[in-house]
Amino acid sequence: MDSLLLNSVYILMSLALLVAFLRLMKGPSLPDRVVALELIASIVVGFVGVHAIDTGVASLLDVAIVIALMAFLAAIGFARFIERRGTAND
Amino acid sequence: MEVVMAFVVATLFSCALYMMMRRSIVKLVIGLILLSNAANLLIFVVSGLTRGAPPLIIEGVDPSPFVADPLPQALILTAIVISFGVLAFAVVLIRRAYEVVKTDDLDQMKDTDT
Amino acid sequence: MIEWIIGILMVLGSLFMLLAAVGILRLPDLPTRMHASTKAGAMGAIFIMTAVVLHFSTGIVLARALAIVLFIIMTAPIAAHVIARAGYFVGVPLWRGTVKDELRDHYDPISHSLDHEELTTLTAKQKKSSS
Amino acid sequence: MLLTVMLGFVVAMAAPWLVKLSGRYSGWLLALYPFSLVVYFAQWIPVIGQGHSQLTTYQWFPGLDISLSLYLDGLSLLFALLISIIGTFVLIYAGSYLKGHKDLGRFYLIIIAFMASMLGLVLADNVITLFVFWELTSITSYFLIGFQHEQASARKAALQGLFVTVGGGLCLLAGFVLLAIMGGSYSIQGILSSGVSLPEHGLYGAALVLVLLGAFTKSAQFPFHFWLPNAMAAPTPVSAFLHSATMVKAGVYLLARLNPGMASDLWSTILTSVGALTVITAVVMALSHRDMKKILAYSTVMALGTLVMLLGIGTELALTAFVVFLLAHSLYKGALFMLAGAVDHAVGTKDLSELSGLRKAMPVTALLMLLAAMSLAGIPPLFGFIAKELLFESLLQASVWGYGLLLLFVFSAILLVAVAAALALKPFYGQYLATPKTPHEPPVAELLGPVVLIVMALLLSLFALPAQQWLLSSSMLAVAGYVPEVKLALWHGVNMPLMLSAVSLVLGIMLWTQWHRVQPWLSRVIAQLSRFGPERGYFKMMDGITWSASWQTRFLQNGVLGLYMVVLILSTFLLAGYTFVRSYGLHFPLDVQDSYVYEWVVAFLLIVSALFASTTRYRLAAVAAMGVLGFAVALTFIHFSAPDLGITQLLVETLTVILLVLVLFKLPEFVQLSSPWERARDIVVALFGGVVMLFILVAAIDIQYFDSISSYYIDNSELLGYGRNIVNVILVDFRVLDTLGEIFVLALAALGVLSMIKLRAEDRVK
Amino acid sequence: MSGFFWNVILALIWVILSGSFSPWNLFMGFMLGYAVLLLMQHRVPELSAYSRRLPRVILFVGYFLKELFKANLRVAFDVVTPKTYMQPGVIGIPLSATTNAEITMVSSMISLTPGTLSLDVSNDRQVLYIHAMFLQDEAQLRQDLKELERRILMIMR
Amino acid sequence: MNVLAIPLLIPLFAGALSLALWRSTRWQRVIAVLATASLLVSSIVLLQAVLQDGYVVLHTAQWAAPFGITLVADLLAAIMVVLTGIIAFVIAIYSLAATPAGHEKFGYYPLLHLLLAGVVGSFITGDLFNLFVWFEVMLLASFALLTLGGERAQMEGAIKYVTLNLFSSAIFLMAVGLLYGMVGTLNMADLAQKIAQVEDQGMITVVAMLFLISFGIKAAAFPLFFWLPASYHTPQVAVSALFAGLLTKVGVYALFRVFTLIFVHDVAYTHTILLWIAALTMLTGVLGAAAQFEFRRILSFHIVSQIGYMLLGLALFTPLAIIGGVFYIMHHILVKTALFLVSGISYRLLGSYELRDLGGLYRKKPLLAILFLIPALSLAGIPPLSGFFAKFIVLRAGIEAEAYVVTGIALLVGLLTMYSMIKIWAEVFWKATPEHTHEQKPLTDAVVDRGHWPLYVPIMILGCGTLLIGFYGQPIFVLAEQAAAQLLNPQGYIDAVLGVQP
Amino acid sequence: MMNSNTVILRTAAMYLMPLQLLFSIFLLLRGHDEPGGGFIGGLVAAGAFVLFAFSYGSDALRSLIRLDPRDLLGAGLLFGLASAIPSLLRGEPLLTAQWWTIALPGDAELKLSSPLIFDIGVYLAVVGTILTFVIQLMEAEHE
Ligand code: NA
Ligand code: NA
Repeated sequence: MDSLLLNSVYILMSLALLVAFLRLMKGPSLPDRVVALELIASIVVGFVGVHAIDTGVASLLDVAIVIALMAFLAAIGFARFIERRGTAND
Repeated sequence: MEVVMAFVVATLFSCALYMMMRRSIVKLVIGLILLSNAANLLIFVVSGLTRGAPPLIIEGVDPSPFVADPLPQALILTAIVISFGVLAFAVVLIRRAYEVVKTDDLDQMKDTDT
Repeated sequence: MIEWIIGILMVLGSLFMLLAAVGILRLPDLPTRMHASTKAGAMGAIFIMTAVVLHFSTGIVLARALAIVLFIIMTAPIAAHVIARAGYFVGVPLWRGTVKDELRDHYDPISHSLDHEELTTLTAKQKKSSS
Repeated sequence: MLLTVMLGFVVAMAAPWLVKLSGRYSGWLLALYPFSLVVYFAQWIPVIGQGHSQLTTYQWFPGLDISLSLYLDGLSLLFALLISIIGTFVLIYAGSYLKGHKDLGRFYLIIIAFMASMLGLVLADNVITLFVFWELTSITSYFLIGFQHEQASARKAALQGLFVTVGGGLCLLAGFVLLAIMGGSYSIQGILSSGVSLPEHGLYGAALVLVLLGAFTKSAQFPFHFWLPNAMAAPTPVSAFLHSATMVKAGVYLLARLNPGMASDLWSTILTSVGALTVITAVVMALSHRDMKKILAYSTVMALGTLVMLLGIGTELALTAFVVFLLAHSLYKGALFMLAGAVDHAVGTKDLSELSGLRKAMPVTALLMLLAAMSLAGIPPLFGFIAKELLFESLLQASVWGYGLLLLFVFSAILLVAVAAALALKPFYGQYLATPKTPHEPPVAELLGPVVLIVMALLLSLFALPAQQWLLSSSMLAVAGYVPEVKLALWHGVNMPLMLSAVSLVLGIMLWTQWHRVQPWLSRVIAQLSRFGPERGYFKMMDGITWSASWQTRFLQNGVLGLYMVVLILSTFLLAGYTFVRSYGLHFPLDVQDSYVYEWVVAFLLIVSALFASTTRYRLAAVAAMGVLGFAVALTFIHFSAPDLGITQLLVETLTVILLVLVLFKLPEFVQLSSPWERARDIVVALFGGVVMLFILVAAIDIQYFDSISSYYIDNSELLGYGRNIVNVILVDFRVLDTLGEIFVLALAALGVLSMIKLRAEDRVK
Repeated sequence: MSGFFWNVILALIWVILSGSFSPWNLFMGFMLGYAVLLLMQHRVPELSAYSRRLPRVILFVGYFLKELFKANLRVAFDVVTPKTYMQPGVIGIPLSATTNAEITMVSSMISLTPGTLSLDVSNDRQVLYIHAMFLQDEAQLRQDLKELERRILMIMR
Repeated sequence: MNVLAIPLLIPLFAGALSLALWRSTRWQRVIAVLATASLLVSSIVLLQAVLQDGYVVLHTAQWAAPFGITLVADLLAAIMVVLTGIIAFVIAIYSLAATPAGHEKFGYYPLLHLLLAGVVGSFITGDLFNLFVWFEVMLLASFALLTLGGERAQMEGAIKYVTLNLFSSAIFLMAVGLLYGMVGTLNMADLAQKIAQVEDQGMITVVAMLFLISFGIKAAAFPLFFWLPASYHTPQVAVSALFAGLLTKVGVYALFRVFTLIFVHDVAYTHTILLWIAALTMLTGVLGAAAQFEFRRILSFHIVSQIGYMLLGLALFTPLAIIGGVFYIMHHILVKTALFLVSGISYRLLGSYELRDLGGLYRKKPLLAILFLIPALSLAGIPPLSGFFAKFIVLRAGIEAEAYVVTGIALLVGLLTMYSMIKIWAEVFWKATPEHTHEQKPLTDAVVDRGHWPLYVPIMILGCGTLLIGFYGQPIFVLAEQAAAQLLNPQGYIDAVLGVQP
Repeated sequence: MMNSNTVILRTAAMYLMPLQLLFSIFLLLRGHDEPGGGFIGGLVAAGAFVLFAFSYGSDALRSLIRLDPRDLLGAGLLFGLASAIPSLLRGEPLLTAQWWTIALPGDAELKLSSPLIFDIGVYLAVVGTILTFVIQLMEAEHE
């Protein structure tokens, strides 16, 4: 795989990570942060996919499966907290 | 890259220490999480970083000697799980402490010392 | 040829992810941000997984990639739903350019119960049962 | 011989039971033990008197050169006899004195154990064995002094005695070890006969000071004298025993025992001056008190000072005087204590100012008291007189100290006569004063001891020369290392010592006539002076311990976790950092060549998320940031070839967020608690820790002394472990024990959580 | 669901019989099983719905991907361009879906379609409240969403 | 070979079984007594085997060292295991009468067993990372035991205990990682062998300092001990006793292990630091105790101070000093456990640990008084009890090594120790029972009354132990001597683990 | 009481949980050769139960699994220890791996091993632990 291409893909996704994290820092409400966290999880899935292509290690995809299947639990936990606590800024 | 990661480890470590000196028990717990992450990363970094060669043997192929060192990975895995257990205990502890002491200020919790 | 397709797919995927990220950064309120993140994130993952399948072109990888896409499609909207709902109910403010809010009068901010009947009847019922 | 000592402990153990069994005759029954000792040791007199000695050794702790070796020579025989004779009568006396007391059994237990310990002390040849018995006498006397333990004063006095003697004892122990190193042996005889000149050894000074501290505290030398009078809180039989022949003489015994090897100019100087100071202090104090037992106690202190001083002077005459005075004092002091106790017992007070005219009711007591006091005052024909004569004579000869000491002693003799008169005359003559109890003659058991002791004092002075031949000269041999030529006799003709005696007698009687004026005046003066006295020092020291203890506790163990962490972090990284700079230098190989931009980005994300988590005002934002951190760590793991770690990290991370969210639900929001100063301090400390860690880590990255053992795992994972995921094979096969431990950790965490949530303190209240 | 169940059983039997566990073989078994079920559907009425569903699913996936891509671009356009075109708002859509599974499916698909986001279902499950990004033409939006729901219900029922 | 595995397997099995049988506290009690008794027996068998062969080595899962985890017992380890067995057994018996029903219901016995497993594992493992794992097992069991009951003081104490110990664990983990990064192995014998070949020891010493700190925290050395006085007096007394006797010794043991086996190349530096740590530990601990007026707090501070003596033995690093350290550990485990158990009985009788509320027990409970005096005087170093000889050996070693200042401190500390013990004696036993104490109801309702013998018998056993060491100490001394000889000759250990190359 | 469990979440959970559980067993079984194993599998399974608990409540989870988490824990630990027993019975060092191949009819064979038993123990212990955490914390919320 062309390394320039791969690198630019990596860089795009890294940028995405940073931008998403910026939202997480800015908030302003907790749901905003959670949305950012969810997005970061998705980006990590992409990262893993590209990485699998980069290294030729298909087993890495299992990591992506786990994220795809499990990462949303955190969001559910946050949502549950927000609803029960009744405030979006905590 | 190891040196870059060393800076990461040091930052995580500093943050962990800082949070462990706070008076709020919740911050203390965050400090504990940071601390275990720092320790795990330290082991990972100090035993050398290898790109793109996980310690998996492909069926029917002789193992490559250039795969990443599997031993520290096993150690870190153990450490991650252990610190997860410890952390779970710690968070419930602070919750219970808050329940009985009615404050999350650690400076209000010095009856047992003085 | 296939290399090129893979490359394009990867770039598209990563662009979608960046798009999602920029979206949540730039868009003005929680629901609109979620529009960007949920879809574009999923879209990006789909593109990249397609690239992965083409790159490895084995059955196992296909199965795995399919699983990934399927799981994302299953979980992302659920997560989006619970967060959006929670955010709405606890009063995360909507953008001032919001043109319409049909839900406003249909939910009870205390019990988070929600009905398309008039809320007044609901609260009346509640008052009755509580007294 | 060992049996004599061990039997004592057995009898002691059995004592409570025997007391129950024998009822009111328990004193007589138990006295059989010391009495049989008297018989046993008396048998040795002919042998030992010839200048022979007997060493028996039993193995105890050969690894530490500790043996139960007992050494019988003139000195130890003299002491053994005193202990067993006085012990016999003390036990009989106690049976009467404490008749019907509910703790009589325990009392006998302790006092017999004390007796046996004392016996062991004087017989021991091994320094450590000696020390064992030494400490045993301290601890048993603690229990004796604190016998009336429900009174705070008794507890306090007991603690004081124990603290001083054990403190000295510990010095002694160190001194013994030094002595053993110097002499190459843990046997006293071995040290003394090692041929090494101890005073010329480099450790001599330290050893001397340490041993003297031990001896002085035990023998109540100035400035440690204060504990002894306070120890009068004990029942009288105890005082009689403790202060006549035993406990307090242990220090003197030790000095005498070591005299042949340890004597030097330094030794002389210290002993003489400390002894003299003790004497003068004690005499003045004795005169200032009205309580009979206190008076006796101070006179004991004075006697001890005298003995120490005589050892210090160290001339032939002085050493002879030492042995004689030792014996004389034991006899009369034992008698005096028992008599004072008997009076107290009979009339209910021992305050001299309340006692008068008891002669009619208690004639025998009065007579005995008079005789014993005569011995105390050094009036012929009692043995005390011979001692006093020798004392003056040796002082007259002492070249070093000249007449200063003599003057001092004449002065103290005057005071002593006054004291003796006060004891013997004040209670019995003059107008009868009403007392709490109707005075009556004490029972036989309480008078038997004084009678025998006074008779002995008489006989010894009348038959001084035979006594010297049988017993005393062999004691002198032990103390001096040679047999002194001095011949003991009651009558030496009119000479200077006699003159001095006479003078002191006359002046003493005169002083006594003014006792009712002098005593209160002195008492007031002493009260003023004692604000600066050593006892004050003791209390100051105790307060100091408590104060510094609580200060230290407030300072160190202050309960503030943040400060604990500060101390811990600083200790860790000052130590590590210093060691790093000291042994490795300040290298910092900054090699970042081999890295990609996106790796930098992930690293940056790690750093930023950690910083954000540590600074955000919103706790859930911190949790979310921890989530991002977890993802970034997972990404790092995945990127650097650790998929299993990546997966685990992701899952653990997700579950951690869930746990935090569940828990934080019940907790309050973040508030700023610490002051800006505290935050600044913590930032500096945390940064310091991080920087040191950074240096160490970077250095370690650069170092690889040996190849990792991992190639073995890589080669054999599939071959021998039948698995292609090497990490998993390590986890479940190569290092399965780690993993086993790990699931137990999880189970324990679960149990802990379960109990914390379910088991409520409230439930217990219900 | 029994049709799918039988299909899986048949695929597994195929795998066991052929002795190869590879995914391709499993897929093969699945296809063959589907063919067998297709043959049997006239005799066994319970299976009829199953065999018809497969082509509908494939059609739906195609439709969905198209919608997804199309609307994504619209959102993207609004995100990357400085000017804001959107007119967001919350509207209630009456539901034709009745079972839990149907409602969940519909709401999920709506969430996945760009420009719309399911917020919640009313307690009586009659109305689905959604947040829409482009309410310029609300009627058209409602129509599109009903079309989506119709297609979903077609494969679910 | 498996004599080495049995003492580890017994508590592990007992713990798992007790946990699985969580519905029946009666079975758990039966298992507790049986398991600890068999632990004791198996530990003695192990000691026997070690005495016979010098070292007992077990390569778990049949992987040769240094690739698998090797369990290894030298004499010190075997001695520690035997002591664990003794303490386990007496605590199990004591617990029968002292454990509140709620505690039994919520995992007291499994926690007890697993704590023991962690302790035994720490003693017999020959692998540095495995040591970390057993430390964590022990630590979490102790966390849970510490908080069992959920009272306010327990929570406050536990937060400090947990935080500071986790800091220690993290430092330990990092140090293991650094060492692995540099030397590439985890087996302690292998590490020792390889480190000996390293020329520039600089970084090794740095890592050694991290181990020193980490184990120093576990051992409660100065100035790292804060967690101990903050927490040890808060849990149920059998737990306190178990902690007091065993837990800190594991830290001491670990220090002994690594600073005799692995980090012995810069002794002049490392052990000098240890020496001053030891001295300050003794001093601060004993002063801390002097400021306390609560039974268990006094005892807790004394643990700190006694740890100083043990470290002194290691720091002086002469044969006699090491003997002294080992001897001290043996003595202290018995004595300190006994004292805590006594405090539990006095609490049971009078409902308080505060000295001002206690009193009169000398008259009421003479047996208890004796059972207190033996360990208390032993702790104070009064001859001929075990503590005297322990102290004497260290003292003699100190003087022979010409470490006069530290030895002087040790002596002073001895005096102050006696002061504390006497304070307790005077207040709890001699003083008359205070009036207001009678108004307090003893807090016995939560404890199922199973008679008093389970409370007294353990203390008697421990008391006999200390008397035995005192009066018949030579065999114990010889044992310590042999253990010290092994410690000072690490090559034997290395050969035993790695197999001697022909 | 707040109505925070929605139809949508509940229904999704009903479909997702079996998937996750299945996947967890998959991870467990093939962990010896590919990424996965007892821990990872156990964590995924625990996640599945957490999802269920969040959707239906902790009581529903309790009645779903019927066992107390402590039973799972105890079973997990005993499984883990049980993998040590065969080696002891055969007189080999503690925890030595044992491999048994059971021939099935036809060419197929079933490979069983003590590491697998151990991994199952790990799986159960992890599930039991996390269930304990979550159930306890959720039950404590109501106080
Ligand atoms: Na390295
Ligand atoms: Na390296």
